[in-house]
Amino acid sequence: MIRILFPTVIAAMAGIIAFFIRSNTWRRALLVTTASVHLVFSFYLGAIKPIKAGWIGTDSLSVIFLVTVSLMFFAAAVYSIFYLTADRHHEPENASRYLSSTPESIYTGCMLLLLSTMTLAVTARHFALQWVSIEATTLASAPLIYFHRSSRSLEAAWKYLIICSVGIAIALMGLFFLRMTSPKVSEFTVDAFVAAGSSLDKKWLSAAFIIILVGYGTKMGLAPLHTWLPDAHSEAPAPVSALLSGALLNCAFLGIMRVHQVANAGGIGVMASELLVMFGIFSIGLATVFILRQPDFKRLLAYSSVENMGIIALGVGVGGGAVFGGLFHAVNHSLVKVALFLAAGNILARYGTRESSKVRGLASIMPTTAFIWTMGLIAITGTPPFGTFMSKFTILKTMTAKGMWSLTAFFMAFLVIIFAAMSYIVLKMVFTPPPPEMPEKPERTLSWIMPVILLVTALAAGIYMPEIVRNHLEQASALFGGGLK
Amino acid sequence: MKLLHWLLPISAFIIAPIIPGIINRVKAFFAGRRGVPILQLYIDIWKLLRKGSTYSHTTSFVFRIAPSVIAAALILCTFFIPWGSISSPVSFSGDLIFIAYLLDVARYFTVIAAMDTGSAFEGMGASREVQFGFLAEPAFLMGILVLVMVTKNTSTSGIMQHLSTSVWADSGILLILVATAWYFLLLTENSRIPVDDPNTHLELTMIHEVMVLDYSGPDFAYILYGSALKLWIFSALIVNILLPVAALPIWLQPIVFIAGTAGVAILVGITESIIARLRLVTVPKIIVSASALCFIALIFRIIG
Amino acid sequence: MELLLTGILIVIAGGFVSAFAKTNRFAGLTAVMSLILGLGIAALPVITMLLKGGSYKLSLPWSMPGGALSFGLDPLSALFALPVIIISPLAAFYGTAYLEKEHHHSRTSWLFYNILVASMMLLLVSRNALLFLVIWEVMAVSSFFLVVMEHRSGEVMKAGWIYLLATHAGTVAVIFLFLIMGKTAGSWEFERFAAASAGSTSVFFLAVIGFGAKAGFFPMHVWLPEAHPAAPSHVSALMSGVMIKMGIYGLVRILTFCGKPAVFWGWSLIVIGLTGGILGILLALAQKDIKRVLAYSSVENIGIITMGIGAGILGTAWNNTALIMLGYGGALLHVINHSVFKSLLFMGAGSVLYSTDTKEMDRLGGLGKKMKWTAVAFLAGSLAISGLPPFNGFVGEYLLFSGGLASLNAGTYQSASLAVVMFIGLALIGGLAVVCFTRTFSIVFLGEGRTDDAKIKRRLTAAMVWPLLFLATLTLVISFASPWIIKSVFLAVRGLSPVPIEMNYKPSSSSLMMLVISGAVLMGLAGLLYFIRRRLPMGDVETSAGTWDCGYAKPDASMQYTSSSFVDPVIRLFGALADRKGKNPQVRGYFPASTSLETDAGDIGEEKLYRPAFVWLEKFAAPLRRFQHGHIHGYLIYIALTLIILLIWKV
Amino acid sequence: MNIISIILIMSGLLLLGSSRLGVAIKVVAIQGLVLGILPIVKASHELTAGVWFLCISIIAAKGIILPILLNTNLKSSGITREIEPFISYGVSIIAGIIMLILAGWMTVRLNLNRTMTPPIVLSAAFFMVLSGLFLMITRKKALTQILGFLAMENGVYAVGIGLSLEFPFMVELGILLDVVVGVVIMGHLLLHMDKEMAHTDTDRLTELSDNIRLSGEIKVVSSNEVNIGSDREVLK
Repeated sequence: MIRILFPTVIAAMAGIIAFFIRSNTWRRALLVTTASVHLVFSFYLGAIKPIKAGWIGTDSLSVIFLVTVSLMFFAAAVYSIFYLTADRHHEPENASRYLSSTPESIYTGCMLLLLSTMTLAVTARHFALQWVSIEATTLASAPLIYFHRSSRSLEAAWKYLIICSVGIAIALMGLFFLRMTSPKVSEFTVDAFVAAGSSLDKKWLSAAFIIILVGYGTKMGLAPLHTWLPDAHSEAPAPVSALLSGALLNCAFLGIMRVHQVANAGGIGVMASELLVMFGIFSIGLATVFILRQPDFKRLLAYSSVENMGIIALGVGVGGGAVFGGLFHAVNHSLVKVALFLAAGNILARYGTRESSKVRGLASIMPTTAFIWTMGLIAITGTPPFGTFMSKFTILKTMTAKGMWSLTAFFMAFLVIIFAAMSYIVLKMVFTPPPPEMPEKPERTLSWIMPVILLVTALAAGIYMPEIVRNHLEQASALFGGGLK
Repeated sequence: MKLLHWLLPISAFIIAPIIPGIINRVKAFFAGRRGVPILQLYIDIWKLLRKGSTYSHTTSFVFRIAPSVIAAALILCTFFIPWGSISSPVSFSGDLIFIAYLLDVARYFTVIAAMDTGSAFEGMGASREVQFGFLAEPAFLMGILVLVMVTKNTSTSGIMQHLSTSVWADSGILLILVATAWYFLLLTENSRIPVDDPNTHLELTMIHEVMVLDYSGPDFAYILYGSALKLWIFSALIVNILLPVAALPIWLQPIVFIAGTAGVAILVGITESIIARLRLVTVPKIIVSASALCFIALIFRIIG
Repeated sequence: MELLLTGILIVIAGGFVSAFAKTNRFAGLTAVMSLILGLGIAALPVITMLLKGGSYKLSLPWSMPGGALSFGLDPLSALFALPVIIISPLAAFYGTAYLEKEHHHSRTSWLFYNILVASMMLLLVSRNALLFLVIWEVMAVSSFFLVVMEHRSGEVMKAGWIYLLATHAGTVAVIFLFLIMGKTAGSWEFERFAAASAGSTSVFFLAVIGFGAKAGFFPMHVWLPEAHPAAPSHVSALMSGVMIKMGIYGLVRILTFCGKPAVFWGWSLIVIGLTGGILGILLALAQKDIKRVLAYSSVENIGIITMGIGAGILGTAWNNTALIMLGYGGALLHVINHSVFKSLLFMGAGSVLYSTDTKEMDRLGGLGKKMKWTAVAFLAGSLAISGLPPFNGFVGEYLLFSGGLASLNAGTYQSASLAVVMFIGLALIGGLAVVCFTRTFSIVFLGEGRTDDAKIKRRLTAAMVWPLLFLATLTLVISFASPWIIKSVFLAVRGLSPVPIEMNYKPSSSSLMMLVISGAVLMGLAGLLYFIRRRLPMGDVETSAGTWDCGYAKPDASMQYTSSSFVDPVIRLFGALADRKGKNPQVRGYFPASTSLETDAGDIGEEKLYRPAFVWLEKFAAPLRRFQHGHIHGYLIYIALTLIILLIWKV
Repeated sequence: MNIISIILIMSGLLLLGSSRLGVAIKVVAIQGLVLGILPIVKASHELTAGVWFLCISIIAAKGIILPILLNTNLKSSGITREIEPFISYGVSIIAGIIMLILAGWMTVRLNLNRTMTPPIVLSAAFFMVLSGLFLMITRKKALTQILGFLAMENGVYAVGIGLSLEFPFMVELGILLDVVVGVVIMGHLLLHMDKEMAHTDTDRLTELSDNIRLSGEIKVVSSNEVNIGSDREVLK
């Protein structure tokens, strides 16, 4: 119990302390230290046997997401040091519009609180507790989105807050419905409800599932509920966008997965899976439309997140081996997307624009970032040997094995179009002659080290899968009756 | 017997330069002139061989080796040509294709040598030459295919040996079509009227002649000799197809064969005398129609 | 097998070492050395396999779901490995000199180069679908990075994009293909595929699309003319010479799983090959950029190879052993041949680019006198690619022609039609190739420089000449060794036929021997004639003068025929297929002002197929973008509507 | 119980019909107070300390703190009226009645025979959720959207009570805390909005959208390069 609560508490405490620290140096040290402690502890929790302690606990599913969250946070934290101290003298005149900022204490504090709430969200086994923490993540991240204090980021934060709050309020209603499925079960926890199984009221359960799916789906970014996502991701500072995309969306998805677990146990698994598949393919399709000729590269990444959330939902919805693929894809997507968002931060800091048409000659101006950016593109579109390919392929494999040929064809067609559109934009940024007035300036190690580590991890994920990872994924998918075996 | 086979190309080397002479005599006859001696080409070659040569500053090694290569390719071709049922010294399956490609080698070198001079006129000739060349290629190869199908044999000698009277009775019309088409090719490839005019001195209208404008001395001799051999090769092929040489007794065959070749030369002379040179843009039509003839023959053969 | 893998590991290791090397020179040296060493080691099992036949297997566990590190070597793989082993070190050697021009990050390029080489080798020996896919894309990605290496020059981006897109689209088809096969076979091992996917038409056509995109089948060829000119020349040599053959390899490898093929598969390939061959060479004619010419000519040669494979398939379907042997054999031999002369030509073009800084033929001329050995090698390459004896290009085409003749024996309408199609097709392609390469060679190397661009700006080093001469010799060596090489080729072909074929397929070998002798005689005769000509009484008396200009008063180098004017008559014949766009300048009056004409050749596939598709997609997507209109109220409506609709529908 | 439900429904209709923001805040405050009383009324037979504490927290948070906070926002922004909503007040009230019917239908459809609470509470709760959502969709001022959110949140809370569910005390507090913090942040953002843009009209927050017209259709630049117009134009 203590062991599981520890990361949440330490992050929360550090977050509160951060509000009161004056010194920038100490605050940054606190951020990174907390992140590393959290990371170490998450790995520890991943390595030991699952602990179940009533309201909170770990199982393979939460461990996967916990480690992902922690790793992503660590990357974002280290990168933040660069981002907060980035030299912004060379920016064009409109830079102030994007890069003036709120006090750093609020940034650090909110980041740590976000970590705390996300940790709670993935370790919670009590539905209401999970709801509380997911809602809290929204609250902790909204000030972060407004970090740059521009009218655009204000708009983004407003939309984010309102839409997600509405979504989560709806989810709360869904939780009430879920509770109604079986008033006799004393504890409102995943374990108790899964155990109750077939005694759950099917009608209430399906209503509950749908409402929660729409509610948490809003937060997760499933189309057509994703509308806040491109705005928030594009306006937030790079490390925050990275966290939103790489960690927060996963947390929301975990919320859905927990209910899906209950839905499976309660005998409406087929309907639930169908809905997930529907949302999944719709998200992929709609994201395709917006990725096509997207002028803003951070929005591009955001829509790609919508697409990938769709893929994950699709994977879990398809069931069987695809659950394995979907969960694996969640991890891979986080790795790559965070790297990409951080690289986007580098580009933004250097060029002072988010319009990809104004970014030229990246390969000459900032070779390392250009490399990350291109490799990230290749990875995010699911090209072997990156892990994203393995996960997508596993999903595809199951889809074809189940004979969903037309769905597979649509899926692949969308992927190709997305690839075409994304690569056009990215390559045009990277492999073009640089603007003549751009001075050469070495890149700081802090700006690229984390993305590179993440990408290497993503690459390794496609080549080698350690036994422990495989076991966790296998056990997690077994919760949904899936898995490769 | 072996020796006999080797005699064929050697006789061809000797006889070949007469053919242009015959053509010229026929043309002179039709024009009412006395004309140059029938052995004029021998005299020319002999004279040229004893001369030095002049090269343009522009030219490179290509220009110097080209005549030898051209002559070598054409000489090699004669090794594959049988005289009726007297088979050629060398023969293997698909050697007609090899002949086609040897002709291409000759053309290739003629063209690049012309381009080597950097002259606009020679460039023009080269451009036309390659154009007509690629048009002629399908006609030639389709003709080969017809012959192969008709005789069920794949080597030149085999084909010509099997052109018996029964084959003639069976598919004579196809053979005539092929021979006609190849006659067109002969006119094209050897730059005769109506495609080209070997006698004109207006560079703009020439094709083959303009390409060799810059050659002199022994090089030019090689080229002239090569041209004569080329004419011989085409005539020989046509004679082999058109006349039932293989059906005759063996001693008669060389005589009939040579007579036939002379006949083709006379035919060319007559053609040149009675037909005007065509406009350049209509030339491709002639060559394409040669292809069409072969194609018709093929279709007949496959369906009928 | 272990030896082979060791060799590949050495190549990869060499790549990493050179990526972290201190200087470009050291990096290049390391890369070349590792390639020579690694591929040298790998060559041992490959050559043994080619001589003796048989098959090796090696299977290691792999933690990826569904995957296993299964490797295997058979004559088919070994045959395709041959070009990799020969061309890669040569191109790398050439590249070390070529890259000294300007690049500051040529060091990392060696990493990608070595990975590309290693991935090609690995691809040939991988026997697991997942492994194959991974390596397939490693190959695509590493070559992509090589294509975009010269990114400061501006043109590269489009090339890189088209290449990446084409290869990705192809991969998707390949993935689909493996999904189908994996589903039926219940395994991802190649050896299990064989039984499972017999006669599956969808498998076959997915293979054609997927692997065809890499190989450059029409109309998936559009990436070739973009990527090859953009890449550094040694990379184009490797890509065009070797990498696109991996597409062919994939296709024939899939064919081995397909059992007895249907007749219309063969005909489809024949049609694809014919279209690719003719359009490829026509489009090559329309180009002015020398590397684009070569790229389109690759499309043409792939077309020829495809026709051969199609003939082989028909042979299998008709149980015509000779046709199988000659069709497949011609195709596979042409694979090797093409890799030799195409990489030679690309390197030659690279030398031209290196020393003059331009690829545009119309600006060049007369280089033969300044870079003699390059010109000689290029001439050999262009003779070979035109399929002229005694060079190796002819041998492959001759086998295909013989295949056509062999199919006549069957005596059916279809087999006769095959012969007709092959003959007409090959004749047209061969004829046009002669047009194309007389033009390319003579415009660049002969005559006089048309503009100042034709001046030598940088001197070639020996490292840029020797590989060319080596390859030029190789074109002849392959040709003369063909009676023996063909045995190894037939060894590989046997693996392609579902029914066993007796080993000693004699007829073609003996014809090849005659062919080889004739070729030798041709060369000897030419030499002899030249010798005689020099020994003539006045044979060595030379005078020098200007070119005879028909009495023209002021001849000028710019009056020479240009590449465009040379091919103009031919292009006009095929107006609609190889369209040239350009503004015709107005010339008026007796003394017109100076004017200029610019033409540009489009690509029929790109203009008529892909661009409309993209425009359509864009038009389709544009109204859908209204979905994200920016009004928060609307967004809330989406949520409410979704909720209500789902509740009504499902509860 | 029924009285409370009717008060809730009336408050909802009032919200829909009022154009004055001050009044709307008061109405929401009343809702909060009523919600605070609801658990006491429902659980009148076993009133533990926890229930009392919860009630007091709810009344304090939703009935007192948040309204005061919103009033402050109202004063500092100086905007007192919602002008020109997307749907006029009269129509809004008609829509409200339709939503009421819908809420009733939903309650009936859920077929609640095992709860002890009268169904009208649930209907009222559903109605509040729907009307809150309706407010957020049809009103332009940021403050009204916050009010709408609060009303909806209240409604969701009421659904819980209507279904006679109890979450553990800590969780209930957590939920409450989330709402309070959420509204505080929203209010904060509203102030910034007023300061930065001098308006609080959420319908004018459309700078972020993807509905762009790319200038000049599709320009074919060189051979196949399709130009992505850098000059984009936002469609209003």
